[in-house]
Amino acid sequence: MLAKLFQFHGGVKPATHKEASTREAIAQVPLPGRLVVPLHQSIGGTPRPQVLPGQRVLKGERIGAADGNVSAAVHAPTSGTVVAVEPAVMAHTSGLTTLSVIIEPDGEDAWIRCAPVDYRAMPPDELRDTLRDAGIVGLGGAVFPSHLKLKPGKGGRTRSLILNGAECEPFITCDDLLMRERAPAIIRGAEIMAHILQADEILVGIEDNKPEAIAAMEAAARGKAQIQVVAIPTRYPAGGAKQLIKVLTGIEVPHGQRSTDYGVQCFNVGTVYAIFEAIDLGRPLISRIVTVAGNVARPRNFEVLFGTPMDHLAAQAGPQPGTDRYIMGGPMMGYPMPAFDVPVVKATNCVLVASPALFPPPPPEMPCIRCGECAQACPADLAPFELYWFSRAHNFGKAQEYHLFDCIECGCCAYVCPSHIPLVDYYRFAKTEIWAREREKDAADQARERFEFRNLRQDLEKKEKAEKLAAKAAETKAKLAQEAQSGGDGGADDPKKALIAAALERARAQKAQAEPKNTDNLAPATQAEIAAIEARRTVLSPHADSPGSAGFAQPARSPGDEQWTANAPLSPPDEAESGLVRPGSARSPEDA
Amino acid sequence: MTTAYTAGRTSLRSGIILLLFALVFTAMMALVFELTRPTIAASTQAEKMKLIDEILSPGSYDNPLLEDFLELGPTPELGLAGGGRLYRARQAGQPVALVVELTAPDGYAGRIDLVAAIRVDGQVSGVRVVSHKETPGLGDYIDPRKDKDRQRPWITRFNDLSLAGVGAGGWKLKKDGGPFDYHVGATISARAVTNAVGRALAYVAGQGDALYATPTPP
Amino acid sequence: MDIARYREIFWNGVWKQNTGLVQLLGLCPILAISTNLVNAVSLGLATILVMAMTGLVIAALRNFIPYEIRIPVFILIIAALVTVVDLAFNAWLHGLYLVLGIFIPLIVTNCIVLARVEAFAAKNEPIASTVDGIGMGVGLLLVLAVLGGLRELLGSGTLLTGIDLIFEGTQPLVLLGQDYPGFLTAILPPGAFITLGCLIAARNWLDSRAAARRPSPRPPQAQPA
Amino acid sequence: MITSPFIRKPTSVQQVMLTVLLALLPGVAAYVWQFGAGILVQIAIASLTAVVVEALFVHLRDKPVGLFVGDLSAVVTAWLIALAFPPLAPWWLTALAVALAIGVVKHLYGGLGQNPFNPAMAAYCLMIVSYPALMSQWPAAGHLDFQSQLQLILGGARDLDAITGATPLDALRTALREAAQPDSALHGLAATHLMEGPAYGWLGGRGWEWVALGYLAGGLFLLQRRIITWHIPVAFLATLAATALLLWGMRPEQFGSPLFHLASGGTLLGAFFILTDPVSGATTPRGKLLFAGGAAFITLMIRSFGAYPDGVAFATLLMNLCVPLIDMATQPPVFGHKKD
Amino acid sequence: MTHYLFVVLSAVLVNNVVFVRILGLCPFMGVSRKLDTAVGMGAATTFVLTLGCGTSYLLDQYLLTPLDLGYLRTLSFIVVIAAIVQLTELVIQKTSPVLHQVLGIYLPLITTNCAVLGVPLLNVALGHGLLESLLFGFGNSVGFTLALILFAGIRERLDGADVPTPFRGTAVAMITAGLMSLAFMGFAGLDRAH
Amino acid sequence: MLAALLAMTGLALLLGAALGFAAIRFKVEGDPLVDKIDAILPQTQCGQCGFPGCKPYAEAIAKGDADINQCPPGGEEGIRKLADLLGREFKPLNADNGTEKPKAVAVIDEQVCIGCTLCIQACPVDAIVGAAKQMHTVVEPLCTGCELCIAPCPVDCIAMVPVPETVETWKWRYPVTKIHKAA
Ligand SMILES: Cc1cc2nc3c(=O)[nH]c(=O)nc-3n(C[C@H](O)[C@H](O)[C@H](O)COP(=O)(O)O)c2cc1C
Ligand SMILES: Cc1cc2nc3c(=O)[nH]c(=O)nc-3n(C[C@H](O)[C@H](O)[C@H](O)COP(=O)(O)O)c2cc1C
Ligand SMILES: Cc1cc2nc3c(=O)[nH]c(=O)nc-3n(C[C@H](O)[C@H](O)[C@H](O)COP(=O)(O)O)c2cc1C
Ligand SMILES: Cc1cc2nc3c(=O)[nH]c(=O)nc-3n(C[C@H](O)[C@H](O)[C@H](O)CO)c2cc1C
Ligand code: SF4
Ligand code: SF4
Ligand code: SF4
Ligand code: SF4
Ligand code: FES
Repeated sequence: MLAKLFQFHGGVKPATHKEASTREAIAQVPLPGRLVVPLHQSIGGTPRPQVLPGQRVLKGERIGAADGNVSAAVHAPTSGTVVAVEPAVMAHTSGLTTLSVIIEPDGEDAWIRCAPVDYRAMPPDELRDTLRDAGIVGLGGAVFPSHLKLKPGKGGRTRSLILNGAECEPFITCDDLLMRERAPAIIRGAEIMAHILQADEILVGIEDNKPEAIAAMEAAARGKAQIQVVAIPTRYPAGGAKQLIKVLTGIEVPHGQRSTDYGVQCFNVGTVYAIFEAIDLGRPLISRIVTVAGNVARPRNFEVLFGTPMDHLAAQAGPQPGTDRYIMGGPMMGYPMPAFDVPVVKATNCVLVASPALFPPPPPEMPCIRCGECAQACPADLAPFELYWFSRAHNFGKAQEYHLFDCIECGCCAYVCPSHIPLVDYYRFAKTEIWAREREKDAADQARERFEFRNLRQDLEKKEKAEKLAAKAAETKAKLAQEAQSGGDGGADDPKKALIAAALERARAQKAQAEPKNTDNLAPATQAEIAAIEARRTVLSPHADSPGSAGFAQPARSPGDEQWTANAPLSPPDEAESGLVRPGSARSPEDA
Repeated sequence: MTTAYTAGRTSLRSGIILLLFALVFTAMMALVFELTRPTIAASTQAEKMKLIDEILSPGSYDNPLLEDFLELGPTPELGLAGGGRLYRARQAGQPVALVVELTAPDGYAGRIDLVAAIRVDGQVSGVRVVSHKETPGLGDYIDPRKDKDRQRPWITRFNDLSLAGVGAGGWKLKKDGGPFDYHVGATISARAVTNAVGRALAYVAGQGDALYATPTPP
Repeated sequence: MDIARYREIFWNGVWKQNTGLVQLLGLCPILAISTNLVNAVSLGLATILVMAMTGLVIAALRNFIPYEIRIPVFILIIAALVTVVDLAFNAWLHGLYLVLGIFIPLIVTNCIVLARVEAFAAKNEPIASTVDGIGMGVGLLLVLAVLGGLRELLGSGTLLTGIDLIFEGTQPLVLLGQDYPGFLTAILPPGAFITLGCLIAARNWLDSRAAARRPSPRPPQAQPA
Repeated sequence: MITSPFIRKPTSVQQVMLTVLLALLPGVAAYVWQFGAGILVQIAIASLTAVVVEALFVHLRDKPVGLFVGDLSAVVTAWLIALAFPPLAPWWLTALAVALAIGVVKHLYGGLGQNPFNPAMAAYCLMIVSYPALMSQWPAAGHLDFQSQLQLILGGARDLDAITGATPLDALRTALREAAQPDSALHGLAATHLMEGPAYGWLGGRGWEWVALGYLAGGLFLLQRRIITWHIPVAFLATLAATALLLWGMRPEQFGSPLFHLASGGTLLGAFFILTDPVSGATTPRGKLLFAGGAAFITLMIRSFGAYPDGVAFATLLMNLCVPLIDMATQPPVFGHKKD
Repeated sequence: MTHYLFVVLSAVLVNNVVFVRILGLCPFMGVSRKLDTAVGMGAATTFVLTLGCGTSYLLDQYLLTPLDLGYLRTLSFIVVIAAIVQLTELVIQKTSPVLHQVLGIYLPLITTNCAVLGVPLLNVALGHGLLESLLFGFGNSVGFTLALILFAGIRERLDGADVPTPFRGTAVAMITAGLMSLAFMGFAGLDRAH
Repeated sequence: MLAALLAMTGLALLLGAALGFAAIRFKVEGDPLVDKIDAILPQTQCGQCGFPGCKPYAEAIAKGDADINQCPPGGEEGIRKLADLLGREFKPLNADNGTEKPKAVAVIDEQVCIGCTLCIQACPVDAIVGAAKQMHTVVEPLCTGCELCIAPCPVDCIAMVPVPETVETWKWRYPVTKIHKAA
């Protein structure tokens, strides 16, 4: 029974450039001088470091423990000594650093004791924990912790487990080679996962330009009725999880929904292989297959330990002159690396050695002519030019209305755009801006809540104080009344008068206190506020300009910027302090 | 806007003030109206006379033209769907000419309102466009103020011609076999005006003396 | 002192808060009546008259008008004054009356009159309010004049058509020659919008040029690099 | 920093526009064959003006002149104006139209890609409103030699009465109107009869049907090169034909036949080259159908009842107005959101 | 029947208040920055204008004309309309606070939307009956709303355009309005059959 | 003339009655606009706008007493949103109120702090913990960066430290359009 194939909208067919790196088998990489293993290698919480500098570790020893459930452990890729646990530049376009464990290999490559697991005997929850602690994350690029994806959806069953062997990006062949060489292990891994997911069938989707891999997988799956290897038409991005699910099952999983709820789940074949190793061999995830291609003499696939510097890896393939940067991933979705020596991480499926000759800088960006090419190419059925139009204008609300977050950043739109617009950059820009705004909004909401709470608390405190005062006043009144009574002739008026006089006195004092400046007929409260603000500014500025705090407050001010300081003469600290009385806490004269 | 009408007292007070203002300013307007009424009536008359003077020489009659008129009901012959007026010019009591309001319904862009003066012998004394919607720059030469030919505006082509002079059925554009020329590219406007004037002449001729004889309605 | 203030108010109306170019109020008469210079200027003068009168009257009466019914009262006063002007034009400037037609009564709803009354006359003394009204009116007049002149010139190659209706015996100027094939759109509504758009842009451009030239008293904060 | 994708399909705006120009060539060839080489002069005048004005504005905006003039979009606009104008229009009319199209309608909005209105059609409308007389002088087929055409275009005196008349659309309108008059000689004659004069060919105006066929060929070429999609031409032509059929079926004596409408005026140029302007047109598939359908309906209304002989230009502008709303309302469902 | 249809159609398209009659320009320019406010303003104007045409017809027919008070027309119309606007405001404020916030400053300005006075005056000038007056008012306000919504759609899109600096904002909006009015000239003559 | 006066009197009375009735019938309280404005403000509560906190500023805007460009922490973005909400024209931040700065948090130098609690009283969001005579600490995620705690500190031990960028907060830059000729 051959499954009926479906089609996804859009897509493009760039030249694949895959032949060169499939000529030779997967090779091992000699141990580098040091391995830099970032702790943060997957979506979710950054694993907590488990080792200290100077400590010796064995291959496969856990060096970072999962931080919460949305996280995955990190392990030592080889045996050796931890030289440092410090921030190091990560394999990320930003060039930011992240806490990394730096290991100096001892060359012995000594494994910890591996404990295979009998998956049929172990309850699924424990299996998932095992996978988390083995550091298994998606190797298809998204590095999402796999144990989280291995939960059956509603109803506890899954219709189809899909193995993603499409590998649609040009240049990349790591999955191809993995399937050719280790098909039986992949099938074994798939069976484990089908067990966890309670899946009815396993579909292996492979683009029809990889006949060898298809043949190998079919051979390995022979006799297993549950498993079907399906050749799908070669069209980028057929390997996108949603697209592959659509092609194989016709199901469209919307953005932000779990595919298991739709009865399907999709894993990269590399992930499946890693799960096989973790369960059947008891080995955590410490290496992966990486394609080295591009501006190298012998493009090839390597089994690479995480933490291996990319230039060390590239050296194995015979780098050629003219290289200007490395790209992690393929030419459609890959990220340029900030340096040559960034480490290979779990997300590294390919190190594309780039040169201006191979990937020339794009022609100048022209305005969008709304030709609609991009919409015809978009596999997510979006209107990329509208997203671009609004992102460019910083109109993020509109961009979201046009489903910015359904964009999978596949790059098809930018690939076809006759105006050479870096469309995906605009989307990435817009997405990170929106996230930043959401964070700000959350922070603001929290601040509002806390501010209101504080005001409430202060009001309560004030009320209490007032009550106390009132009680005291009543006492005084009573006392005065008593005195009057005893004094006799003063009459009933006198104590009242005294009280009024006292109150007047207080009010006057308050007024004097609250009116440090000649701000005219405002309410006393407002005046106090204004004073507060005024004072705060005046005190702040000398701070900002004093050499001691210049390092903190803000970057050095330009010399031409006198006005700022001119506005803020030094003022005696006591005024400043009295000025700092905040409205809620406006001190009554009694306090002073 | 505030809606501070709630308190009955304020709202009453406001009402009274509003009323006062209304009264004072209405009084002012009424006063000015009474003051200007005669002048306005006079200048409206003058305006009308100015147009009529263009098509009928003021010296040719001696009666107060605007007071000697006939109310016409709907008259399809003149294109008047809602009726109009017809003024009579007389010299020493003798009929001199009729000033007819007429409409050409089939202009390029709709109705063309005209006024024509027709002498008692059936000759056209003059025609003017009162209002029209013809395309500016193309069809609007029917209005002499817009006609590029200041010396001899197109609309004066009809002057001193009569149905009889042109010949029965011959009151037409050159294009349609008549004597009247037109601007190329804007035949429709010219045709509409020409045909309307022709129909008016026929109507006046058909009615005969009755138009002069009927007394002015009160 | 007062002179300086009045000058400020006046300048505000003529340039800074120009009704046609900045506040975008009172657009209908501006656009509709600017088909030629004579009409435009006449309407401008009429508006100045109305604005000065309403400013004066309302500012003088402002203390008698309760806040909550101010809008109806303002409208009442404006409407009455406009009707008076309308009647006066009809009686004594009949030719002009025919030209300005429906638009004299519409000065009532000319947003700018009410807007100024509400924003200024209701809060200031009569003289200042009159100055403000005149300033706003002059601003409007200038826009009208430029707009009317441009449109007439482009549209028919002449200036001051219709002047004979006001001054007997005068003749319009034919500037671009008898053969000038008028750019008719200029006289039609699209031309009005487009020309006014260009005037607004010209004002923006002049303003930004002036701002760039003037060493601003408050240099903008130098952003930390 | 250069980011992904690192590879791009070899296409460019220039190539798109060049393809459009190529696609116009069959129509131009037919034009020259039927009406003489005067149109080439018009195209030259228009293109020259377009390049100069475009360069001027691009320079004023401080953008690279070579890049933006080289994108050829201004030349497309120029050619379309030249082809939509009467071929013997005086040179300044064409030049003024092109200058307004590029300078006002395109560059005041920021230039290429930003204009909400179709520059060529906006200029056409500006001109027919401003110079209705000049804009309705059309020559009959094969009437004039090149020399006199050149003189008419460049020269001053324009005694055109002898050689020009109304175009078929215009003439038919006039005739139909006359036929509606009870006292006219033509009264009661059907449009098909009115169209038997020498000004008419086997479909629409004599000679024009060949030009229309040229545009059709060019349009098919554009479809084949995937510069345009089928939606706009098909929706436009189908709606136009259907509406015309309806009117003609009801009162053949008052309305032109569907075939006549398809072959006359700006129909085919509009369907393939004008309404398909990507910048000012609708972008979604359903939106394109609505856009073109609406344009066809308005075109026919204007032709049959309106004040202007051809409605393609006004219909284009009117539908341009609706584009933001149409696009908003017809966004196709996004992947995964199809059911709701 | 067709006559009434023509009254409406002609008011909406052929003699559009904004583009042909040039009335109601201030709110047209002022409230067209965003589509949803445009819709709200259109709805409010439709309500006020239709109602205003009806009332002013009655006022004219049964008060001013019999008493020969033609010169009070402007005054009384505007006062009645101002009252209607204020009523509308109160009702909207109560029933739809959001709409009220959005329309906020513009609701009182409806009073000064000259279309609101101009259309009733045109009604008198054209000698419309009650039904015609109502339809004419309705047609004109629909025409106003249509113009406003189309304009707002384009202006929203223009937000992202790289318009030359002096033309940013209202200048280019004005030019857009000009081209829109040019487009509407295409409808010229469609009411001729009427 | 009498007719005119009578007619207008009648009209004025009628309308006055109708309006008066409606004003009572459709009375509304509360102002949802303030909350909408407040939701846009950054809640730094720093008072730079000239009002004691964001809510009072929101109220002032709603009433028309304050302009929309007075909140430096909200920056251009905030002004843009306010302009959008209120249908006003965007205008740049009023320099009198301060300038937009990168977000920073207060850090107390724990070596120097004498535990006077003055900063605790100043902090509008209770972001500082500590008790009298004990060292105080700023709870970083709660700190809005309002700088109100800096001035009261008698020993100047509080400094504002810009929040460092992490992979989570890193933003893609706006793609630079190289269309303009000028470099
Ligand atoms: C445009 C695009 C293309 C992708 N191509 C592939 C691919 O060819 N092969 C693959 O395994 N994953 C690909 N992915 C990643 C998949 O969407 C998905 O993350 C992965 O198959 C899930 O498996 P994992 O969790 O094991 O990584 C692609 C993603 C996108 C957005
Ligand atoms: C935009 C436009 C406006 C026109 N306006 C008028 C007009 O106002 N009056 C008119 O007679 N013809 C007008 N025409 C021309 C008519 O359609 C028709 O062609 C002409 O009347 C026929 O005249 P002919 O027989 O001299 O060619 C106009 C044509 C166009 C294109
Ligand atoms: C887009 C467009 C293209 C046009 N192309 C032609 C054409 O090829 N042939 C023609 O006769 N008129 C053409 N015209 C001119 C119009 O038809 C013109 O308005 C004329 O008055 C009516 O011409 P027609 O009716 O027969 O062609 C075109 C008009 C437009 C708007
Ligand atoms: C298929 C196609 C059709 C076009 N049609 C027009 C057109 O009708 N009018 C025009 O001015 N430009 C047209 N252009 C050119 C260009 O898109 C247009 O000038 C833009 O509006 C400029 O921003 C067209 C371009 C293409 C690719
Ligand atoms: S492909 Fe490029 S030019 Fe075409 S619509 Fe998309 S973004 Fe615009
Ligand atoms: S990058 Fe996003 S918008 Fe572009 S084609 Fe891919 S999914 Fe569509
Ligand atoms: S300036 Fe901004 S953040 Fe600070 S209190 Fe005012 S509104 Fe709040
Ligand atoms: S710790 Fe200081 S800067 Fe931070 S919120 Fe509190 S007072 Fe403001
Ligand atoms: S002047 Fe007409 S709406 Fe303002």
